[in-house]
Amino acid sequence: PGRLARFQERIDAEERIEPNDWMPAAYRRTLIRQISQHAHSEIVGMLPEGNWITRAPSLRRKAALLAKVQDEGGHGLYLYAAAETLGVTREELVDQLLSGAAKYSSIFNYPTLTWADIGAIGWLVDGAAIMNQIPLCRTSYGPYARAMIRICKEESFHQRQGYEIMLTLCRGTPEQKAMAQDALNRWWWPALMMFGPPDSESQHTAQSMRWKIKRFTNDELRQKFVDATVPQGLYLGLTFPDPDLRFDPETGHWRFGAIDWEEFRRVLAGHGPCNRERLEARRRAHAEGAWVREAALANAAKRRQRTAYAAQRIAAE
Amino acid sequence: PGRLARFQERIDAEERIEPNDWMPAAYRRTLIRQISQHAHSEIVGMLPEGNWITRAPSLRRKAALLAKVQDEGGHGLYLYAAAETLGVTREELVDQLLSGAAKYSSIFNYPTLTWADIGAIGWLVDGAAIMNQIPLCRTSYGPYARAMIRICKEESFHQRQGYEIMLTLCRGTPEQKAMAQDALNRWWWPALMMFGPPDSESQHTAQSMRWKIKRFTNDELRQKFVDATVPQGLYLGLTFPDPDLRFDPETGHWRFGAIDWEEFRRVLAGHGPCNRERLEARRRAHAEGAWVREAALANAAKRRQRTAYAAQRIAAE
Amino acid sequence: MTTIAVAETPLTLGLLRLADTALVHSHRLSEWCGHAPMLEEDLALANIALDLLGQARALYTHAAAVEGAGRTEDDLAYRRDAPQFRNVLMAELPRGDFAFTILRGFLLAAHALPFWQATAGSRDATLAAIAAKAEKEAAYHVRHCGEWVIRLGDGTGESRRRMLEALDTLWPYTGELFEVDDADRAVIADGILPDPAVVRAPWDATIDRVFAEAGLDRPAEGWMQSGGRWGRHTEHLGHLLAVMQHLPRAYPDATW
Amino acid sequence: MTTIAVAETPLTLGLLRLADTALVHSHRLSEWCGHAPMLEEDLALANIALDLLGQARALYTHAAAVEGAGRTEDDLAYRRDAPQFRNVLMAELPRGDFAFTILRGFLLAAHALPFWQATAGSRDATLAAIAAKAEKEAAYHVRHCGEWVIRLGDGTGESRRRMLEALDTLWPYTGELFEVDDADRAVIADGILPDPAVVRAPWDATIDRVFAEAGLDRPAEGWMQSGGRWGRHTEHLGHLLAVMQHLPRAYPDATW
Repeated sequence: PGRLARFQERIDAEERIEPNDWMPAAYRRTLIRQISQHAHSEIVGMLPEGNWITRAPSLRRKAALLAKVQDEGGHGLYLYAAAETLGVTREELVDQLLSGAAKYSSIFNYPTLTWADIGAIGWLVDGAAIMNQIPLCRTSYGPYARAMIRICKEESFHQRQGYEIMLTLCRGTPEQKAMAQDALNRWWWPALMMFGPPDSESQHTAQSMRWKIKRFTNDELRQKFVDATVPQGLYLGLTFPDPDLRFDPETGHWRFGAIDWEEFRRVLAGHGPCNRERLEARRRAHAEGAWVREAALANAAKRRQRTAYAAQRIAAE
Repeated sequence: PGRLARFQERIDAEERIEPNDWMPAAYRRTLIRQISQHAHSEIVGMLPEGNWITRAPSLRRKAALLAKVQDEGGHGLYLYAAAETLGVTREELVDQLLSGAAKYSSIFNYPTLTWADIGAIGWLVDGAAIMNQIPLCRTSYGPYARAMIRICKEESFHQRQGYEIMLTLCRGTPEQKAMAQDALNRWWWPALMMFGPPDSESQHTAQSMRWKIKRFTNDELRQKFVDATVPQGLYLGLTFPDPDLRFDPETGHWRFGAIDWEEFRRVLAGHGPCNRERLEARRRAHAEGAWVREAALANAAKRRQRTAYAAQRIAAE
Repeated sequence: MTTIAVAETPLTLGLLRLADTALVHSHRLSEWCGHAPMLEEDLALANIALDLLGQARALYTHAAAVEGAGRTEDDLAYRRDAPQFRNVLMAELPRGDFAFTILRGFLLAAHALPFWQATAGSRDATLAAIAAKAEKEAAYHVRHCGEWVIRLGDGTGESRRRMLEALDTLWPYTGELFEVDDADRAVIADGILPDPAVVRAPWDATIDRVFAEAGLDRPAEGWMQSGGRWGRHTEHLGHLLAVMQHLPRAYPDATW
Repeated sequence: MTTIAVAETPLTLGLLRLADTALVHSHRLSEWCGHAPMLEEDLALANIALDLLGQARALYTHAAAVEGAGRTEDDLAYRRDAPQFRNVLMAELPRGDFAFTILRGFLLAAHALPFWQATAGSRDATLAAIAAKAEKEAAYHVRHCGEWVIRLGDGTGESRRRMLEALDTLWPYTGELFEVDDADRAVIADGILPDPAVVRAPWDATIDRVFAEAGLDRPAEGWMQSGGRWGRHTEHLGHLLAVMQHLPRAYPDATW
């Protein structure tokens, strides 16, 4: 109880909690869940964009996309490392993903159907991710906050790249513009859902806010995202797939229509267009890579043995 | 000895030898080798053409190509059946193919690189096959001769289709014409090699001629093919890749340059562009299909058992 | 211009949905050619692929005639991009193993048979003629694939495991076969295409009969995938079309 | 016109051979993205693919400048058909398993490293600059792939079996790396590209060193596959290009 109060005092004083510091079990659990979920999202998120690497329409775009997907893998690595400081292993976390026990961001259960989707993902999905992540750069757990600083820098680069793809399409041929509009139509609502359920229904928000794991509620972040994104879309000359979208001059906010939470829950429950395929792709990669990981371990053991043997011989001589 | 003489008399009298008739072991062996080699060629021959089914440039061509490759599978079936009348099983023959013990026509160790290759294969490869096969319609072994009659009819249809593809290309855009020329350049010499080594080096010719398994020598058939094909190529406006090719007005034959028998032997020995891949494709299909064949056998056994049980019950009642 | 935009009316859309499904399914079947578990199946799968390809050609030709813009079957097959394709999603899923291929063939044929039977009475005479031929073909597809569903379902442990896995993957794609949108309602009202409701009972009967013999439980009717018929596909169709359309795209001025 | 014909001189041909090899190899590596045996390899293979893609872009841009017909890197990558590609065959073979990918990466890098070292002294200043950068990248590729050749060759029974199988498949494709034709001789004589003979000894040393540690026997120098450098490819390249080039082919008037 004294420890708990002191812990909360440190949090309130904006001190960073570090791996060897005492922390409440629930704080640890919440962080492991959140960080690993974030890591899994980066890994699964490689798949929809990876789908267009071999078909990118120019070498410049191909290089940018390949580098972007590689960055996502890198983010996954930092985040697994941050989670490991809390006393879980990467193997455990990966097993949770593959068994379906751990979640990843539902947005990646939607397919990438045209090249414009690569633009839309960068613009909207990375844009939404950044809104979520910028406050996390000041989150109370040190390793998580430091990982997020690095990640945010790269994500905002990706977001600009995505927007630039959209801009090019919108200034291109009528077919390209139609592709961009179709991508916005498909990705807009799922992007809004990325901020999670409305505050009135969010399970974890209050405690996470107290612990300064979160610093804004889902609805606050969602509104920030809409306010930032709608003017960008209008500049592109695109129409948002929301007849209720309008600017409220009194508050300075863009008001948007009702989100279809039924769809959100359905996709979360496994019934999105790609849930099955995403998990299968990860499982297949893991299963087909088993012999490689075993070989690496076997070789490392042999090398250690040889070194030990050589050391013995030297000692004996 | 008496049997042998009577056998030869029947052959000389142009009688058909049937499965239950007495025949010399060497005759049987030669036929099994030749028929199964022919069957294997049909099966392996499905692969280079199959490579273009998903990329055929019009629906009409796609349908014709798919039907053609299917016909080749059908020819394989007739021929395996003809070989089985000689006392081997299809399983044994397939095992010989997959182990590399049995040969197939070396022409299928060359790759199909452009759509024009589908035309060239029909025109040249099927054209050469027909030259070889028309005399086989009168071969001394009945089941083989009857299979060949059916096969020849379909092959000559394929040959006309192939020539028609070439004609369309040669009357098309400059790129199409160039494709056709390139295909002729690559397929001409391998097609000439399809008739086998020159008579001076052919191991099996003399005995096979006596048994009327063969009715023309390799060189005779090759010359027939050249004489028939060169005018067709000239009509297309194509150039044969042979600077020595010229018409001999005295004999009425087209004289052609020296064949690179070194290449022939090399490809036969396994060093063609696709030997490895062709066999691997067949092995993979066979291995991946094992569970299907087992399931079919298991299901058939269950059905037999049920029928027997039902019959018992009826008998018992 | 190598990519065209078809002016879709309820009728051309209805025809494209049928044609695209037949073409894309035919493509997947043709990928087996030379690689089947036994020679007899190389022939049988090619046969089914050829039947479907023939249906697709007749349907495209009819759609082009109805559109009246001077297009050909090849324009419709080779010059539309993935979002313009109208096939049901099931047809475009990757080839899979033999169990997957056979079960997909069975599910689509079990729908196609009563569908074409009903369409044989269409007020569109061309379509009625196409249906009369397609009906006979579908009957063979149901027979051939149905027999294999039984063999694999009631074969070995492994064949059963694979069949169950295929069923688990494919079942959510069956809902699309019975969807009705405004365009469908228009051609149904005109007596051109049948109401899917008519197809439901014979479909149920075929599925139940074959599954019973195969020892397979029919999955519960849960959530269903959707989208192909209005152009929202899986990630697989784009790759399929890239390969299929390469030559006409690379040489747009050529005839073949 | 969506398909172009490049006027090949010894220099543009030499550049295209290098650029096409880098691009096609990069493509095969990028097919792993998201599917590697461990996350670290997702990153490493993407790294190598990115290096090669960068090399290809610089080489295409230089080739286009040398040709002087106003073409871009993208014209050269996206608007030539398979018979116009000049890459070595090894680069285009299908992705294969991890052993195959790693060994191919090692064999190509073991050649590229001394090749680029020698090319850094080219009389063509642009090419010399490309080589200076590529040399550093190739050194990393040799290290990374070489380490894995050792791990897999001297790992488990299965990893060794797979490595031996990959070696058996790939070795006949190494001969092409050292071929010299008239076009090569012309640019070698001009001091633009190095004589492959110069590359042979360091290549041998790298192969021998890594194979010794991996416990692999170097295959006998037998018959070698050939053809890619003059446009006679395997059946695989056409499929690769159909996918890679689909968008620019489908929308030839668009910029992206």
